Amino acid sequence: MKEEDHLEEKNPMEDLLRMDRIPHIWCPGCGIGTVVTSFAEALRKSKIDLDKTAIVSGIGCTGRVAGYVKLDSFHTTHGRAIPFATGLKLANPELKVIVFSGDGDIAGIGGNHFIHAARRNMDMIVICVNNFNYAMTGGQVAATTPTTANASTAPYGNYEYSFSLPYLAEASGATYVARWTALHLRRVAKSMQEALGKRGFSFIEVITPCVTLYARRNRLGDGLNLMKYYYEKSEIQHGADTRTVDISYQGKLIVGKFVDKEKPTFLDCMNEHLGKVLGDKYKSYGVSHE
Amino acid sequence: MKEEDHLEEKNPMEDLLRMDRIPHIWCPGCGIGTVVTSFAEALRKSKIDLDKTAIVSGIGCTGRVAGYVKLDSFHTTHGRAIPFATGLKLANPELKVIVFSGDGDIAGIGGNHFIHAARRNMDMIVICVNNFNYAMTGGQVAATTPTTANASTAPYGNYEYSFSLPYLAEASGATYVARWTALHLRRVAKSMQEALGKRGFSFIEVITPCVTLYARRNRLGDGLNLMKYYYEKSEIQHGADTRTVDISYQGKLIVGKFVDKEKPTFLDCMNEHLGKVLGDKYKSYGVSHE
Amino acid sequence: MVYFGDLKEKKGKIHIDKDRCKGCKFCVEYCPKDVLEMSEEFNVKGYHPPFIKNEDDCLYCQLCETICPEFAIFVTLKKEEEEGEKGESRS
Amino acid sequence: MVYFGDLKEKKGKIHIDKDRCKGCKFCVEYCPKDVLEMSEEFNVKGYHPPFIKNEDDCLYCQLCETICPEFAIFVTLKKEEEEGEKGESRS
Amino acid sequence: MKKVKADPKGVLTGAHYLDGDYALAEGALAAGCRFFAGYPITPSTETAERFSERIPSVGGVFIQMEDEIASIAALIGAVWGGKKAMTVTSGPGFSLMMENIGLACMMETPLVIANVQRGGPSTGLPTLTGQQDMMQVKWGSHGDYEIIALCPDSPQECFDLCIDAFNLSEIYRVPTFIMADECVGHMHEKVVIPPAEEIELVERKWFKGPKDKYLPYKPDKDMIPFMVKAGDGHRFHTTGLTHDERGYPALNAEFQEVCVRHLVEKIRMNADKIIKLEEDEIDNAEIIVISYGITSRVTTRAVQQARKAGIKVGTIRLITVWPFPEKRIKELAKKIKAFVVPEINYGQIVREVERCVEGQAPVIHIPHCGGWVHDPDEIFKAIKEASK
Amino acid sequence: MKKVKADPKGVLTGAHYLDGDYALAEGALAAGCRFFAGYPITPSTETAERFSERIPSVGGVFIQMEDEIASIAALIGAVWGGKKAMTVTSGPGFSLMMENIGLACMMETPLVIANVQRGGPSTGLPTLTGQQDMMQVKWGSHGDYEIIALCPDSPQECFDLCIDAFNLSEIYRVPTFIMADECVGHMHEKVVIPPAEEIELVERKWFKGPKDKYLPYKPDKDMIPFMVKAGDGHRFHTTGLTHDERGYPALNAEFQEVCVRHLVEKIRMNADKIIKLEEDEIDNAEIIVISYGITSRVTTRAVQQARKAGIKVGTIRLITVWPFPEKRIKELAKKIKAFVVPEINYGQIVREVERCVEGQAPVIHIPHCGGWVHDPDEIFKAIKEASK
Amino acid sequence: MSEIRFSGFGGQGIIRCGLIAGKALSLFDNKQATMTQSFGPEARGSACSSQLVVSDDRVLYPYISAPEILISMSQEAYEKYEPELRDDGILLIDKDLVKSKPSRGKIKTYSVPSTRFAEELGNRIIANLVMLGFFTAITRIVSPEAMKKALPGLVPGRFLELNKKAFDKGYEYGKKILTEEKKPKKK
Amino acid sequence: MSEIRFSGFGGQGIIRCGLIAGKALSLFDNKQATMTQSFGPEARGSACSSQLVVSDDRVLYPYISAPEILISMSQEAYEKYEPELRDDGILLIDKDLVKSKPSRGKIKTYSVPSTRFAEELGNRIIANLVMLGFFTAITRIVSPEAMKKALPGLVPGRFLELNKKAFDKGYEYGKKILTEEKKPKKK
Ligand SMILES: Cc1ncc(C[n+]2csc(CCOP(=O)(O)OP(=O)(O)O)c2C)c(N)n1
Ligand SMILES: Cc1ncc(C[n+]2csc(CCOP(=O)(O)OP(=O)(O)O)c2C)c(N)n1
Ligand code: SF4
Ligand code: SF4
Ligand code: SF4
Ligand code: SF4
Ligand code: SF4
Ligand code: SF4
Ligand SMILES: [Mg+2]
Ligand SMILES: [Mg+2]
Repeated sequence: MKEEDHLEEKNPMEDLLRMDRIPHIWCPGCGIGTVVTSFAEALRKSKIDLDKTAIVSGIGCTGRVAGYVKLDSFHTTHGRAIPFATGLKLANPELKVIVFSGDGDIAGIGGNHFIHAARRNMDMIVICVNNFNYAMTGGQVAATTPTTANASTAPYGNYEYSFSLPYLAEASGATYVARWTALHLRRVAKSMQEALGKRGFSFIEVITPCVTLYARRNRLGDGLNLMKYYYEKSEIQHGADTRTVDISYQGKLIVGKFVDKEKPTFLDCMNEHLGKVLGDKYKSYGVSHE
Repeated sequence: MKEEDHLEEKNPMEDLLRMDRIPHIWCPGCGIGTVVTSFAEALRKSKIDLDKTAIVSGIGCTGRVAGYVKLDSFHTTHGRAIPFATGLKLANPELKVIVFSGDGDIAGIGGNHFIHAARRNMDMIVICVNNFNYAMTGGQVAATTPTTANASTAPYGNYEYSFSLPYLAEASGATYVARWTALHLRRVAKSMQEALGKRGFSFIEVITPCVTLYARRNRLGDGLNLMKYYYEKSEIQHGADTRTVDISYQGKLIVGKFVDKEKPTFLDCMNEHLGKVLGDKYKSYGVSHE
Repeated sequence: MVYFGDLKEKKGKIHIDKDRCKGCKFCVEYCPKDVLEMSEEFNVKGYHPPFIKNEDDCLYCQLCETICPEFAIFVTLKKEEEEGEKGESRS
Repeated sequence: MVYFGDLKEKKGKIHIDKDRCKGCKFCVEYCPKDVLEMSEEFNVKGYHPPFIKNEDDCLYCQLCETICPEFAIFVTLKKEEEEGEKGESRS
Repeated sequence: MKKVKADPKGVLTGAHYLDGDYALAEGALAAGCRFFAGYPITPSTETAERFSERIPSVGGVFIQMEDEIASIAALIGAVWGGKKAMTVTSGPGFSLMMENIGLACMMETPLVIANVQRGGPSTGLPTLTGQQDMMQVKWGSHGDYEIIALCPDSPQECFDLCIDAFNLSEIYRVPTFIMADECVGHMHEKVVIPPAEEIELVERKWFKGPKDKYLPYKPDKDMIPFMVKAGDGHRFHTTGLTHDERGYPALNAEFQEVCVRHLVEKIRMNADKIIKLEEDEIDNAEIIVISYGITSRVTTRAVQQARKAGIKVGTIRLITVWPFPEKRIKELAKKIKAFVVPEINYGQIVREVERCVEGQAPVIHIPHCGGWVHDPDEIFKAIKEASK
Repeated sequence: MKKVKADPKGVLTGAHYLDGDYALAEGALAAGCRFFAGYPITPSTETAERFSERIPSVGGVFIQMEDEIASIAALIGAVWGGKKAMTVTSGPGFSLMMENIGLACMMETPLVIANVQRGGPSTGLPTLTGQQDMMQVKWGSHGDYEIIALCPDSPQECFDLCIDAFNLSEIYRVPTFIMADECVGHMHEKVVIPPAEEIELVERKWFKGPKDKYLPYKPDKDMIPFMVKAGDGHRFHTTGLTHDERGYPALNAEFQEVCVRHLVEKIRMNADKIIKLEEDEIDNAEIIVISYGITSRVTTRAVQQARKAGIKVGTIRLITVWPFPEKRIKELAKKIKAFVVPEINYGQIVREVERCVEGQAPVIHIPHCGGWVHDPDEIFKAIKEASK
Repeated sequence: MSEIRFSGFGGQGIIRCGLIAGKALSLFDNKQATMTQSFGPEARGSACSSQLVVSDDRVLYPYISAPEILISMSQEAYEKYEPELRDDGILLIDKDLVKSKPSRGKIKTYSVPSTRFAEELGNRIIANLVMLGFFTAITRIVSPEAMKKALPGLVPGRFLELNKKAFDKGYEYGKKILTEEKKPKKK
Repeated sequence: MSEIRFSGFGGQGIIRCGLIAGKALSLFDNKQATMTQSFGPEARGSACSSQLVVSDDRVLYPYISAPEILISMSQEAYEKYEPELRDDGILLIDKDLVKSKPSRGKIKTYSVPSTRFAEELGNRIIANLVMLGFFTAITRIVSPEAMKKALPGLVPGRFLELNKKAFDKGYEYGKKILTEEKKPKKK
């Protein structure tokens, strides 16, 4: 309490984060916290009503994000953040719903929900922190681990092909798709802000250092090294064809905003279609009648 | 028994089908049986060792296929044919493994396994009978139901977007992707034969009439009408960009072989990679050493 | 009961297991030579199976065999000609 | 314990909560004006937090605030200037 | 507990000829359920079909999800979004829901799940009846928890218990299950739906205090914490991890004791209030037949026979199966010559009976493999045997 | 039952300092397991990690699947492909596996699943111990079935029981479970791995008859049908539906009775052969403490204390928890003053004890919420209380 | 208590027969009627049936074992279900689609050209309604008024009148047969 | 029976200390040693510890409650765990990283500049081995031979010699301290 007296102004994060839970659990040098600050910046700049904004996470290091962000926040089960968010959004359409979770959570166990929510153009923003491994459980290989990279369950190096998440997202129907590295601070925030200002299924992949596991096992140095490394390997190609943006172990990282289009959301479609078929009998759902 | 005496030669299907289980459960006019005959033709023509060929189905009308084909055959759980087949193939790499199942099974509940098996380029052939609905359970809406088409859980017409399965398959990593209608008898068989002659993850979608549910509910006539209808709506575009082949309710059906490329399979990658890293200590798996 | 066409010596033979038939008409409709026709008679299941109207025209293309969803028709060939891509016009 | 730089009247002020710091050096490394530097001192957690080397150079771009994964630095501005896209050069 | 009248919009007042599945959908709509997420599976799909048909005119959402896991996850989300929500399934889908049923318990989320049971295990007998998931509903998810499970014996009761289920789930903030069976789910009978004003509903236990004072897991006097919905400015947190009353993760044995004991005790300590039994001629019974669901109807026929034969038989129909009526069974065990327990499985609820009877009287199980109901004669014979 | 010696390739003979998870992997390799499909989850992941490290030099496949459902499905496939196969998981993953555990039961597929239990429900206490899935392993999938479940109390026993589990699964063609707990899974102790020739394995019950005469579900004299693998020319069929001995769907009550009763009886009727208990000073015990897993070690300390205090305490350690040793408990119930049952849950296996004791003696449960083990004093106090 | 089975093949509206009769009895004739049907793949494309158990009190056993009334609209269904009909039961068949064997015991057989009548009325699809009318007349287990009241909601609104017509056709035909049956006695 | 806790912060090789000592005791010194550690997010980046319960017989209670030996390689760990140390326990600390309070009861405190020694040997990372050597010398609970035999497999092969050197360094330092401790008595 006394320390607070010294502060002439309060940390602007205080409105956005649960300061009573800081320090967070993330390792020194982990990039997840940085993605969260970008998110906080996006929230602030977008000027959306934070009381009407909800965040849903699955399980994982990244999955802990929901616990630190001072919104209505849900820490669900591994892989199920998206269907949880679907229910949340449909039950209360006035909410802005953000799913913030890890690559394993969203594209590993949760892959089916990911593609189906994208297909439905469910109105939500999915922020996926891709640290190329299952960090929370100790650095196992993931569907995003670049081929040849080391992981605890790929002790001789990964020999599986990895997903290109932007490609998968677009093929499934996402209307906004972007990829950045965590160090693209402002661009990450800007993408998030754009997505917050849009309706439909938005997907933002943020390549982020996992210093304790991925970096250590692959001898990629500390968090700072890896932050820098990803950044330096990146090349901005806005509007790049998502078929061309796959990631190889030490290769170039194509980043940028790849897709940004308009398409009616699930609820738009439902209301429009039922309105057309049922006529006046049907009252648009989620549009305030009261 | 007596009837058999009248036959001078036996039904060539007898080697390939479990005739003791015929009549099958499919409705009069259902196209699944026709896809099976095309498959039988492909099996016959490909001259592969049928004792080393296994078929795996999930649950659904199409899921019953495994029960009628006289191969080592597995009728698993809904959506899990692909991971089951993965285990089967990896345990006994000399097997040719075919997954034969419905659209709901493969792209609905089983979607995650589908994209991950494609990602791994798991050596198997996935034949998906797309009848645009969940038939076995009574004609519910599916992830493949064209927008506006009717289904028992979309009683006023479907207002969701539907997957374009070839696009999804390619984006996930499939090395062979084709689509036909059931009436493209020989082309279906030929695609299957091509896939049987290939290694890697092959995906063949066959648009097939469900006469009892989809056709009836959408007033599309009987099985014959629908067979014809799909066929007539189809347009062969070999090598078409899979991004352009989505299906709309009464629209054109783009069919053809869209993707056909070579890429090491999961086991190829494993053997090559471990061989490289571990050197002589490592003995290639699934390659006969005995 | 198995039904099959008349047995004049031909390049092959069409076999119809009429009790297997569920009367979908696929074979009749898609036979390129109009060899088959639906009969008036009912089979044990209560469906009208096809009968062979004019086997003389038959190409033994086996399309009827491949299209029949009930495995109720098959065509046997005198010589081993199954390899060709007959009936491709239809497919 | 909260640490902050010297309080000369400036466009803004950098606040460092040094006990929150986990010593990742992100802020030091990416400050465009080299305002920050890691100190030798340990914080309660046993990490070296940064200190403000020369606030005079500070642009108040808030990059340090956005990059800090521990929410340990923040910058307050005299005028409401948060709207701009400062520090974009880095992103 | 605040009681309110049903919203007439959802209530199809009148006499109808419905099967159990349809009646479940009507019950849900009458109970104010406005969100349904599901995945087709025989023999429960008709509930989803009817809901999808009716909801556009009532106002709400039906969504067919990509699988059962997504369905239950969406349900939990929807409840935290402020709606009453339901799903239906059968064995295979029920098994898939297990993990997220645990989440619903941990987050103390009121919702209703109906399992229209078919023959198992695995795909089993998809279209035929069974009562084989009765232990699963209590034990199928990992960890310690308690739930409420009700068993309807008719389409009418599918309607009635669906309303009860919603009410109980709201009172105790607990997932509540309707363990129907294919026979009841697929039989058509007369179902009378009362006028809305005769349907009493329990309103969600809304938190009315200041926005920043909300503690999602602080038990109220009645043990049950208050609820809010997302979007109301409370900025609350909830997690499937062991948590404190703020809903923050608290990962040690101390908080585990508080958090999980609460989940268990809020049901165990209120068991008497929750449990609903239908007892018949218990008072001077020598034999008591305990049954539930469709089996209790078949039992009644056997019992009529037995009574005609002069045997003093009482019956207990378990409307609530979980929490199990331990106290009542223990009480009766002392007075009774034998218990007879027919159920369509190889011995599930009978184990609870055995446990509670504590050897005071023989417990005779009449198993049935599933796919059909018991032959009343078989039950009659067992009663006769027991009465000797 | 054909017994063979272990293949030396997989056996890391010698003394090692291993945790329970690693020991499980070594047990599997020694038992001839050559296929592992899994998905990471604390506190079981180390088993997968070790298997992935060891298998390339042994010959076999490790694959990390996209989730636990895929893992268990792949396992079943791999077994039908001819391999011995295993997976490990913990609560949340275990819940997800439930549907396909039913498939494994229905297809009578021998395989081994280890659940290294952590605190639940839901995500609960991911890194801390629990014994809360003990009923789930028996009841977690829909429908009637029986399984075998073993509980190791040390890394050494993780190794030993893993071999037993593979053997039992092959003998009875049934999924067999190792219900470890985080404490045992994560503790390092000395593990002695014997030479391969001292490890006795049960060979799969291979069918040797003519190719077209194979009936996958025709029980042999010992009730257990023969197995084949895909690729050997039998062209067999198997399904999760109720089936006849050919493995063809047979969807009616008659076949359900044959098919499912068989699944249940092959275990129930062989229970005496399957069950392994460790009994200590039972003969003139007044109090018997029943426990399993890590709790039995803590119990031993309490029992030592009690014996010092002059109380006649015997112990039963349940090495096999399922099938539950009904007969033995019933037998002892008559002679004993009281049973004490400590377990790290709010009452699971104690219910079985209660059921079997049939009121012949009080059964005192010592619950523990999870996240830690019992304080031996607590157990001692309960023993003292019981002995009064 | 009565047990009734409607049978035929898929697409003939056999389930609907059970539904209409069950609804009529339950809602308008003060009876308790439980209707069940066979589901599943087995039910596809082959014999199809719906069963009614009718009682003044609550129906306890939901399935039928020995119906006293069997309605068969296809040969296959007839072959399959005839054996279970009670010795003193009533058999109603479609004259053109079912060839019945000489009846056993005291079974009374009545036939109606329901499909032909339906075709005459313009649509085969309403053969089931002709049969229901016939059934109502012959068995007198349910009142014709109740049956007609039961139709709305169970037949498409635009076909309601046609369905009623079909019902009447069958009903009248049944009445006639009954009268004729009595006539011979006079002789 | 003894209870031992190694503590420090993540990355110092604290778990490895437990593993090496446990292995040495269990495999080469004929003791039974059960090693446990804290897992979980809580263990990240802050105090980290591994525990050993050592006994001639089977270890029954796997956790420690009142260790007689506490090794602390960070201030935070020291602050956290010191209170649980037995009144007659032994405390081993890194001289440079931990500032200990005046010791309570009969606790004996020994300190070693393990990190400094390790740096002198060329790598901070082996400070834990220095500490282990020191621990071995001071506590005499495990033999130095056993400890060295335990190293292979637990430290990277190419660093084996370096690790041994670090161990020796700590061990010698401990020996010296003990001798010195005796010396004053002579005075
Ligand atoms: C059903 C289930 N399976 C497995 C786990 C264990 N688990 C927790 S987090 C995690 C992986 C997280 O990886 P990712 O989503 O990439 O997040 P990260 O930790 O890398 O940020 C896993 C497998 C779980 N909690 N639930
Ligand atoms: C876990 C689970 N959920 C639901 C079902 C019910 N079910 C059986 S088949 C099926 C749909 C089949 O649809 P599709 O795969 O398209 O096959 P089709 O019948 O159309 O050929 C469903 C939902 C099931 N068996 N298991
Ligand atoms: S383990 Fe990796 S992802 Fe997780 S907090 Fe540490 S650095 Fe970040
Ligand atoms: S329901 Fe449809 S898909 Fe299924 S068998 Fe009948 S026609 Fe074919
Ligand atoms: S073989 Fe060809 S031509 Fe002959 S009947 Fe069949 S389809 Fe017609
Ligand atoms: S295709 Fe087969 S089922 Fe169809 S009409 Fe011809 S013979 Fe009959
Ligand atoms: S505000 Fe900008 S210039 Fe100033 S210290 Fe921070 S990063 Fe450096
Ligand atoms: S970025 Fe934050 S945590 Fe990192 S050194 Fe700077 S103040 Fe410390
Ligand atoms: Mg990750
Ligand atoms: Mg389908």
